[in-house]
Amino acid sequence: MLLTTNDIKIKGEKLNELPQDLYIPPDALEVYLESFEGPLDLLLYLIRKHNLDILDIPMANLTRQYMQYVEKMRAIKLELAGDYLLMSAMLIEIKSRMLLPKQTELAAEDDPRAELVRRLMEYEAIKLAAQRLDEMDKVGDGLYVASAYYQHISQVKPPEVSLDDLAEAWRNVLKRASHFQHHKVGRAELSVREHMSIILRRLKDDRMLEFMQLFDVKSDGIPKLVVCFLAILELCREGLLRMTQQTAFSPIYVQINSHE
Amino acid sequence: MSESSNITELKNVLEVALLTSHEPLSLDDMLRLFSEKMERATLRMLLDELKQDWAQRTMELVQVASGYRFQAKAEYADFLARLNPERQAKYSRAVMETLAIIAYRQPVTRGDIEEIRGVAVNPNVMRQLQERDWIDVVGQREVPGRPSLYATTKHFLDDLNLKSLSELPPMEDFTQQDMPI
Amino acid sequence: MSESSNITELKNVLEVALLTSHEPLSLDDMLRLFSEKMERATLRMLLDELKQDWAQRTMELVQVASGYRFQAKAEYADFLARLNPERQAKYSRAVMETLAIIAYRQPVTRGDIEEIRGVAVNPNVMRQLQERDWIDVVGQREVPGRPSLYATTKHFLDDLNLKSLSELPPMEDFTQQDMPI
Repeated sequence: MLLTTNDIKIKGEKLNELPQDLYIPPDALEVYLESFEGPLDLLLYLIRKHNLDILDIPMANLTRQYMQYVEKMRAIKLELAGDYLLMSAMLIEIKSRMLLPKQTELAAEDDPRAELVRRLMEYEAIKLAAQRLDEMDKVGDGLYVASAYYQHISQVKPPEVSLDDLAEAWRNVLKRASHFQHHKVGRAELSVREHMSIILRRLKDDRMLEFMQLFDVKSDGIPKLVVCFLAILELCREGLLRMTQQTAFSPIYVQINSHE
Repeated sequence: MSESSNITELKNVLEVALLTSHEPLSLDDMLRLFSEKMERATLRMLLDELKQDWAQRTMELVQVASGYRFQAKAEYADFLARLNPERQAKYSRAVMETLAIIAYRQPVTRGDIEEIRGVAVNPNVMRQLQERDWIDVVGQREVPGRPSLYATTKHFLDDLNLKSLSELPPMEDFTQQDMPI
Repeated sequence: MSESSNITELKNVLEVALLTSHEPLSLDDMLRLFSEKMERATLRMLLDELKQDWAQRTMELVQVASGYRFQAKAEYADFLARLNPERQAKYSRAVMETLAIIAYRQPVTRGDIEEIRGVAVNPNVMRQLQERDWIDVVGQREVPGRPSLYATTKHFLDDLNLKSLSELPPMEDFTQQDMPI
């Protein structure tokens, strides 16, 4: 992967000396070269520094500049990322393709430089965006958010219970109690039991109601009226309600069965 | 913003610093806020005024061991506690099964629950469910001892996002062994 | 303190919560403050009023990606900077460029980032951004190796004082228009 100095040729000549205009004290140079974020960054720097037209890059010029820097990096034994060498190869390849005899009209997309130009411009846009983000005020760096003190009282939040939890618990009950003999009860039965609770609640408040008052004939549909009736029957069967009727066809009264 | 400015502006700087600081600010910290030299006595005077300015408001400026800080007045503690409630782990199996029995078999007595679960009901279990306002007593069964009949409440339905009990997952009840499921 | 109380008291509760919270509060967070049900529209109205109440004061109530928060008005930043002269170390260019690529081109894989930057991504760079909770993995690209797709988080927007990605400074596609296609 690593090239030796002998491999680097500029205009067909081996590069033996470092270009004079590049002279920077070695320590400073190291810091300086390290400050490049990669081959694209270095290329952009060269393009901007030498005022090259990014849309019509003079490849020979740019390649030469680039190779000089890369060689310099190697000379001071900076750990050189393979990416830099890869880019060298790419630049040379582009340059050589441009030397090929041109066919009639060279369409823009056939320009060997097109992909490089696209990448350079995308990278430059990102580089500028990164600078912009860096300059923005951020929480912890120029932006100060309220964070006054308060005495924390721990308040325990009750556990969440889902329908699945509840169904699971019921299944466990059933599993464990499977030896008990009971009726099979389904969904309809559940609404009967719900109405049993509702009726008991009403009678707790009103003590005694006329039978018909337990039914809301106007707004309840027939299924609900039936369920309500079944609930009353079930409550009577379980001895929870007492029904009284003085004479035939006189009003029936419902009250909670109590021995008081 | 000029710094040789009036008292209000100096107090504003202190207020902002105290409201945005995670830690109490010492007098030395606060003196650093101002590029011009400030006497400690002046700073104390400003802090005193700031304290007065907030006396009728939501926060109070207090002095603690390491300095000054704004803190929420005690009367707001209950509200703030609701923001970050510590989640209680989970209901015990006993609580969940008791709840399931009451939901699916209501109205039931403690005796019913004990018969179904085969173990005594811990009063604490019933209390947890009553404190949650998920169950309540809807009557008494007229048998010796007149045991309370428990049912689920409307609040229970609300919390489980149900319109009525009939929306509970349909579930076979105690099946007889000889009965096909 | 009664809770069915007047607007001032409701605003006070909000003010205290917002001044003491380290993180922005969402509307849902704030609704939890009140035990009584509150409409979101009412809450928004209260927040609007609170914002107005503070308009002439030291802090401003702002909305960022994950909710609302009070922050010091910009004019106080210079004073506050003196409190903590040791600023948080700046991120390296590698970190900031990686962040910019993720912010503007998300969701992206490490491979995408390497292609745009032209160099390998140092794992340490990704870790720094993840530890700051500015980026996270939002999925995998369905290609061989199923590389992770990275995106910026709400916390990133919060920290940069933004409500949404659309508020990021526009990318400068400076030479794009002149580019021969």
